Amino acid sequence: MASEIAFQATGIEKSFPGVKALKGVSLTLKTHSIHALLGENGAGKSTLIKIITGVHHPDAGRLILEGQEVHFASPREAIAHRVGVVHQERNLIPRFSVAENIHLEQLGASLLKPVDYANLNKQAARWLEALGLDIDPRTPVSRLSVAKMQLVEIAKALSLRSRVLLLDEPTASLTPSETDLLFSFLRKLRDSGASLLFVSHKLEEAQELCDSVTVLRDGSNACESRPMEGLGRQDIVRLMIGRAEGDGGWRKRDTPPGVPPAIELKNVETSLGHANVNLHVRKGEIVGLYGLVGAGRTELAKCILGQFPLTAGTVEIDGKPAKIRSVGEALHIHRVGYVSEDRKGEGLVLMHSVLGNAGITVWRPLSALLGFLTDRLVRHKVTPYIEKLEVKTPSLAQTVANLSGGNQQKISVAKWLAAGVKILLVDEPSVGIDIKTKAYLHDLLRELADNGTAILLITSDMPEMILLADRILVMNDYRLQGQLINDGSYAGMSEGIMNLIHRSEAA
Amino acid sequence: MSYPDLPAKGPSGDIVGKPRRNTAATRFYLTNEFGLIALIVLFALAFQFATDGFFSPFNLFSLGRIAAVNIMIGLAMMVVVITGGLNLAVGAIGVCAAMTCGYLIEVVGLPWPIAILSAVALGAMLGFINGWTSVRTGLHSFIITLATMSIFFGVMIFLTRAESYRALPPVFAAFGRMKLLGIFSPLLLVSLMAALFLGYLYNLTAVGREMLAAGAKPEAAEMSGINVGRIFIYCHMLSGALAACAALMLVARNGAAIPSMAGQLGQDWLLIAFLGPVLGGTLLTGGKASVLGTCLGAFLVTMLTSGLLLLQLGDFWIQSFLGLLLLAAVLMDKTRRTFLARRNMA
Amino acid sequence: MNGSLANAMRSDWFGPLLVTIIAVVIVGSFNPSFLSPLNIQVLLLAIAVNGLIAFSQMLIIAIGQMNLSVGAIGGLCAIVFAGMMDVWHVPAPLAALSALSIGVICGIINGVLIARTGISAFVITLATLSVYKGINLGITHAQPFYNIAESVKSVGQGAIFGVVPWLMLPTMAVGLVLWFMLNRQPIGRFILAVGGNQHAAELSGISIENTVVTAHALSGFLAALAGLLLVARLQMGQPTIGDDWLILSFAAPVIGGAILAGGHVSVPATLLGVVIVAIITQALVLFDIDPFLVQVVLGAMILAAVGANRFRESRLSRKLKRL
Amino acid sequence: DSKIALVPGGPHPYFAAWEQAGKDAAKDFGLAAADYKVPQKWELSQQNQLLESLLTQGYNGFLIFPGDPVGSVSTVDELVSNGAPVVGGAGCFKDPSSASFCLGTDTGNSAYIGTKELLKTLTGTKKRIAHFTGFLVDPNTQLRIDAVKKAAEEEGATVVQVIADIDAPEPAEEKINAYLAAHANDVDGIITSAWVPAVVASNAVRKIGDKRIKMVAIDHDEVVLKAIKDGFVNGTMLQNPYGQGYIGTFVLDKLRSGCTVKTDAPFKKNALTDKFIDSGTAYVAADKVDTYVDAMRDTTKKLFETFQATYLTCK
Ligand SMILES: Nc1ncnc2c1ncn2[C@@H]1O[C@H](COP(=O)(O)OP(=O)(O)OP(=O)(O)O)[C@@H](O)[C@H]1O
Ligand SMILES: Nc1ncnc2c1ncn2[C@@H]1O[C@H](COP(=O)(O)OP(=O)(O)OP(=O)(O)O)[C@@H](O)[C@H]1O
Ligand SMILES: [Mg+2]
Ligand SMILES: [Mg+2]
Repeated sequence: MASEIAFQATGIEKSFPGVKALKGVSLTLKTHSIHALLGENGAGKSTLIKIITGVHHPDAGRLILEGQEVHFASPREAIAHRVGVVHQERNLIPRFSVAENIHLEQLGASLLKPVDYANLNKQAARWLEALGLDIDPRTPVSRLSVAKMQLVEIAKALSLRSRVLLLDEPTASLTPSETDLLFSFLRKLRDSGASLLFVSHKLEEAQELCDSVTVLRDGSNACESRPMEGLGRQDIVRLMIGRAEGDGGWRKRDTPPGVPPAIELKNVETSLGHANVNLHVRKGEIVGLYGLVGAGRTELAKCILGQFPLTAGTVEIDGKPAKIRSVGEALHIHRVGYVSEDRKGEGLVLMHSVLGNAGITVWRPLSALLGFLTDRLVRHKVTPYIEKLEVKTPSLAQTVANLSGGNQQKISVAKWLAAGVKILLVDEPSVGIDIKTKAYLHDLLRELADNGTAILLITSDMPEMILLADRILVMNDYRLQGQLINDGSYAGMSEGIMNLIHRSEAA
Repeated sequence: MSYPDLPAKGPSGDIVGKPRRNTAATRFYLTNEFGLIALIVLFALAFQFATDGFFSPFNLFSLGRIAAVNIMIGLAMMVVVITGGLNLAVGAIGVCAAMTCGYLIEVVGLPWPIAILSAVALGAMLGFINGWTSVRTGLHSFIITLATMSIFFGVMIFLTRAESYRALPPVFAAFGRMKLLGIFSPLLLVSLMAALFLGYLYNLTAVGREMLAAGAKPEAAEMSGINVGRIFIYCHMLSGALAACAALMLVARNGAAIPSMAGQLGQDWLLIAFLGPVLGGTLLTGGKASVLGTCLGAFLVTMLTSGLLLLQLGDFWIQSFLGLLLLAAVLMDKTRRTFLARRNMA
Repeated sequence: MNGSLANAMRSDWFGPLLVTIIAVVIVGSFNPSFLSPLNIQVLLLAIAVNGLIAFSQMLIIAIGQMNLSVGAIGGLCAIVFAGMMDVWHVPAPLAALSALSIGVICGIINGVLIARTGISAFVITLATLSVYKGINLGITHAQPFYNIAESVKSVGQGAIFGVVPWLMLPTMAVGLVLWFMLNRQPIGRFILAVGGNQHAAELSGISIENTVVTAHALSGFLAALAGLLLVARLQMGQPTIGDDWLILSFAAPVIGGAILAGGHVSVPATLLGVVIVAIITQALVLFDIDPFLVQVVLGAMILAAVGANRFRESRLSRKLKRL
Repeated sequence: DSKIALVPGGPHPYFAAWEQAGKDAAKDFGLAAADYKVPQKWELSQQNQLLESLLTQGYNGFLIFPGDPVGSVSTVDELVSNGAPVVGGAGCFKDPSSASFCLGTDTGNSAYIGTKELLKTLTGTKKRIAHFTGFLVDPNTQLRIDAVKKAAEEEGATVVQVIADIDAPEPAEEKINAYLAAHANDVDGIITSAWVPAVVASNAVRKIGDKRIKMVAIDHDEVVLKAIKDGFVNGTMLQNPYGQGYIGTFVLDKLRSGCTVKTDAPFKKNALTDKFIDSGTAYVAADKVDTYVDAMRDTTKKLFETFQATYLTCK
C-alpha cells in the first residue's frame, strides 16, 4: 500500500468576531490512512474541517488537494472535488426521506430530469445495510432518533465515494456496537485508498482506528501529522491539554440504606410502550440507566416529565404520588430537572446568548417583585458552573450557536446544574465533551449527589456509566431487565450489563 | 477530590464575563439600531436639502404624530412576532377597542378614563381569544388571526352599523392636537412609554425573557421548564392591549371613534405593523426583538413617506419611489454591516 | 386498517378534501342551485384565478420565505397585458407573452435581491410591492384599460361543455406541473430542501441562490398568469387587480397544511384550500347572509374548516403513536 | 396667491375629471395652481398624511373627498385653522366641521332616484330587486342601502338581497356571478350604487344576455355606457365630477380672497350635513348616453353662473 499525500493544509488562520479560532494550523492527510484530529472543546477542529470543505473561508493559509492548490468558495465546490464530510451537527432535511437525504448531492446533475425514487431507495438501502442500520429508506428523517440521524449522515457522506472524507465526531451518539460496525467500514474505505480524517473525544477509539494524528490546542498545532504508533494515551492527553490526565477513578459512594427514595416509579406503563417499570433513586444516589440505542430510556425520562402520558402505575416524589404534566411543573413544583440528550433540538436556544441559555432555569426562582430580574443576578448564579466546566466563549453575551459543539453541550448541562433541583435526570451529558471537562463534569455530578441530589444517569458511554453510577439498571426494549451494583471494575460490569441485555434478547 | 493539579479557574483562553475591549462599541455599530439611526439622519438631511419645509414645525409635528401611531402599531405586532407567530387581527382588535371606548363614553356615559381602560382590557381579551385558540388547537396564529380578524371586525360592523362615535369629551381631540414645545405631539410620549415598558419587560423581567426563549425555540423552552402555551397567550394579550392603545391614539388624532380608521377588516395597519419590527431587526421566525429598532423602523418609514410627499414627485409614481427608497435604505444598511464586519475581522 | 387508506388519511389533502365534500353536500342540499352547471362554472372561475395566486405564494412558502408582491406583480402584468392591447393594439398572444415575461423579470428581481443581499424576503418584497404597484399606477393613473382583444374576452367567458371554463385549463396544467416538480424533479426537491433546512441544503451542495431565484421567478410567472386570467375574466384591465390577493394567497396554502417556516407544501391541498374558500364565499351569497354579518360568518367558517382538519390530524397522530 | 389642491380619497377613475377641471379653473381664474393630488391608497391615514404634507408645501385651499366623513373632520379643522379653506367634493364631511360646504352627489338621493327609475322599468307584479354596493365601513353604504329600501317600499317592491363589500373587482366578480348563477330567476332588477359593482354587474347581465333582468348602474365607466347602448343596462345615475372640481376650485379661490359663504344660502340637507350643494346628478338612459357629457357640462355651467350670487358674499 503506497501511501502518498492526498491533502495538505498549511498555515490556516481564521478569526470570528472576538475569537481567533485558528492561528496557523497545518495538517497533512495521506491516502490509505485514517488520521486523527484531536483537541479540547473549542480547539478549532470543526472550524478546520469547515474551512477544508468550503463552509468557511480561511483568513490565511493554503489548501492543497493532490498537489493542486484549491479554493473552495462553497460546499458545492468541495463536493465537486470529492471532498466529503460528516459535520458535528446534524444537517438533514427533516421532512425528506432517508434515501433522499443520503443522495441529495447527486440529484443536482440535471434539475428537470425526474428523480428515480426506486433506484434511490435501493442505493440508500445498500449504504444503510453497510452501516448496520435497519430502517426503511423511505422513512422521513424527522422520525429518527439522534443516533440514527448520525448514521444517516455518515451514509450520506459515504455515498459520495469521496477521496478525502472528514468525519467530525461521528461516534458521539453511537453505542459501541454501532461504532464497531462503522470502524470496520472505515477501515475498508482506507484500504481502498481513501484518505480519512477522524475527530473524536473518545481517545480509545482514535487510538484503535487511526494511524496518524494531529493535535490542536487553542487554535494551534500541538503536534502535526505524526504517526499514532508510539504515542500512548497519556502522551496524547499531554499534547491536548498540556499536561497529564489526573486519574479520576471510580469512587465507592455509600448511600445509607435508611435514606428514602427521592423518586420512585411503581409499575409504570406508558403510551410509548414501557411496561412494568419499577425503579427508585434515593437522595444522594447516582443510579445509572443503561441500554442500547432505542431501548426507551430517553422516552422513559420524558414520560416522567409528563411529555407523554402514563397509562398505568405511579410516579412518587418524596413518597407522595406526583402528577407531572410539564417540565415547568417538574421544575418549579417538584424540583425535578432533565438534561436533554438533544442539545440542538431541546437543550438550547441556539440563537440566544450563553447567559440567556444558562440562566433559563433560574429566572423564575431568582425574580423578585413583578418578575424583576437583572442580568447581574443571573450571572452571579450561573457563572460558577460555566467556569467550572471551562466553557470557552469570548463572553457571556456570545450567541450559543457560535460556540463549539462541546461547549454548547456544557451550557446545556450547566443550566441544570445551576437550577439546584432535588432530582436530576441526566441524558447523555458528556456527548462531545473533551476528556478534561468530562472529568470536571463527573466531579460536579458527584458533588451534587454528595449534597443530596438524586441523580438518574442515562448514558451510552459505558466507561462513564461505570465511573459514576452507584447502581446500574439495564433497559432493553422499553422494559427493565435487571440491576447491578457497581463495583467499579470495567470488565466485570460491562460483561454483566451485556449479559442482561442479551438475556432479554434471547428470551 | 481527584485532579489536585488543576487550576480552579478556566485557563487564560477563557474570557468568561469579561468582554474584550472594543467589542461593545463595535457591536453597537453593527446593530440594526445604529444603522437605522444613521439612515434616519442621512435621509432627514437629504430631505431638508431637497425640499422646503421638511423641518418646519408643522411638518415635524405631523410627522411625529403619525410616527407615534405607527410605532404603537409596530409594537403591537412585534410582541407576537416574538413568538414566531403573527397577529393579523391587530387592526380589527384596535378598531373594536376604539369603538368600545366611543360606545362607553357616548352611549353608556362612563367617564373617559374608565372607558379607555375598558377598551384596553377589551383589546387584551380579544388577544387572549387569539392566543388561547392558537395554543389550544396548535394551529398557526396566521390562520387563527385571519379568521378572528374577520370575526372581530364583522361583529363590530354589525353592532355599530358602521356609525362613528364622535361625541367624545374634548380632551381627546385636544390631546391629539396638542403641541409640546411647538413641535412634539404628546402621542409620541405615549408610544415612548409603551416602548419603555416593553424594554423593561424584555430586559428586566423573567416573563419577558421567557417570552423570548419560548419564541426562539419552543421545544427547548418547554424542556427548560417554561410554560410555552401560557407565555404565548400572554404575548397575544399584550398585542391586543397595544393594538387598543394604538387605536385610542388614532381616536385622539381623529377626534372620533370611526370604524374605518384601520380600513376594511383593519388590514390597513398590517404593512406598517410588520415593517417597523422587521426593519428594526425583529425576526419573523421569533425569539429576537428590538423595541428600539421597531420604533426607529416605524419612524424611518413614516419619515420616508413624509419626505417623498414633500418632494412632489409625480403623484401616481410616489409609491414606486417609496419602494425604491426603502430598497436603497436596506441595501445601504446591509453594505454598512458587511463593511464593518469585514474591517472588524481583518 | 387498510394500508393505502391509512396513507391517504395521513396526507395533507385528505382533511381539506373531507371538508370540501362536506361543504358541497351541505350547501348543495340546502340550495340545489348550487350544483347547477352555471354555478359550478362560476365557482370554477373563481378557483382558476385564486388557485394560481395561491400557487404563486405556495412556492415561496416552500422555500421558507414570503412574497408580499404577488398582487403587485399580478396587477402590473394585468395592466401591461391589457394596456398593450388597448394602446398599441398588440395582438393578444404577444401581449400575453410580454406580460408573462415581465412577471418573470419581477420575480427574478425579487429573488436576486433576496439571495444576493441576504435581507429578509419580507422587506425586499414589501419594497418591490411598492415599486411594482407604483409603476402600475404611474402607467394607468388609476384608469382601467377597456379595449381588450375579443379573443381574450371570449376565452374569459367560454366554457367547455358549458361547465368547465377555459380559464380552468391553465390552472389545472400549472397544478400538475407544480405537483410533478415538487415531488419528482430535483429543482422542486431543492426548493423544498432549502425551505426545510437552508443550512443543510447548502452543505449538501445545493446552490441557494439559484434555487431562491428560480422559486421567485416561477412565483412571478404564476402571479402574472393569474393577472392575465383576471383580465380575461373581468373583460378589462383594472389597475386594482391584485390589491387584495395577499391574504388569500397565504390562507389557501396554510389551510392546505403548508408550514410557513418552509419545507412543506402540498399542491392538491392548496388547491382544495382555494376551493374551500370559494365555496364558503359563495355559500354566504347563496344563503343571503346579512351583509353586516358576512365577515363574521366567513371567519367562523374558515376556523371551522381548519379546525376540523386539525382535529382529524391530532386524532390520527394519537392513534399512530399508540401503534 | 391661491394654490388649490384637489384630493380624492384614493386612486379611482371617478376622480379623473378633477385633474382637468382643476387645470381649467386655474387657467380661467388665474390661480397659482390647482393640482390634483392622489393619496397612494384608499386609506384614511394616507390621505391625512398627504393633506398635512400639502399644507406644509404651501397649498392653501382644499377640495377633498373625505376618506371618512367623520374621521377626516379633525384634519379639516386643522387645515382651516391654518388658514386654508376646505370644501367637501363628491362626498361630505359630517357636521359639525370646518368645511365651508359640501359640493357633491347626494349619495342616498342618487340611489333613491336610481331605484325609482329601475322600478319604472319593471312590469311584473312581483318586483324583486337586488342591490350591489360598496364597503360597509363607508357610512354612505348604509345610506344607500336605506335609500334603496325606502324607494322599493314606496313602489311595493322587495329588496331580495344586498351584496356589499365588493369594491374590488375580484370579489365583486365572484359574488355577483355566484349570485346571478344561483338566483337569476328570483330577481327582476338590479340596482348598483358603487363604481366597481356597477361595472361587474354590467358585464354579468351582458353575459346572461336575455335582457329580462333590468338594471340601473352608477357612474360613467365605459363598460357601463356600452352596456346601456347595447341595451343590457337600462340606465345609469351620472354624477358630475368635473363640475365639482371646477366649481370647487373657483370657490376656494373666492373664499381665500375674502368672500364668505352666505349663511342663508339655499343649501340642501342630507344625512351628513346641512350645507350641501348638489353638483348635479342625472339619470341617463340609452337615448342620452351619447350626449351625457354635454348634459353634464350644461349642469356645470348652470350651477356656475349663479353660484357666486347664490352662495357667496364678496366684497
Ligand atoms: N461561527 C462562529 N462564530 C464565532 N465563533 C465561532 C464560530 N464558530 C466557531 N467559533 C469559535 O471558534 C472556536 C473553535 O471552535 P470549533 O468548533 O472549531 O471547536 P472544536 O475543536 O470543534 O470543539 P468541539 O470539540 O467542542 O467540537 C471556538 O472558540 C468557537 O467558539
Ligand atoms: N414518533 C416516532 N416515530 C417513529 N419512531 C419514533 C418516534 N418517537 C420515537 N421513536 C423511536 O423510538 C426509539 C427510541 O428512542 P431513543 O433511541 O432516543 O431511545 P433511548 O433508549 O433513549 O436510546 P438512547 O438514549 O441510547 O438514544 C428511537 O429509535 C426513535 O427513533
Ligand atoms: Mg467541533
Ligand atoms: Mg436517548
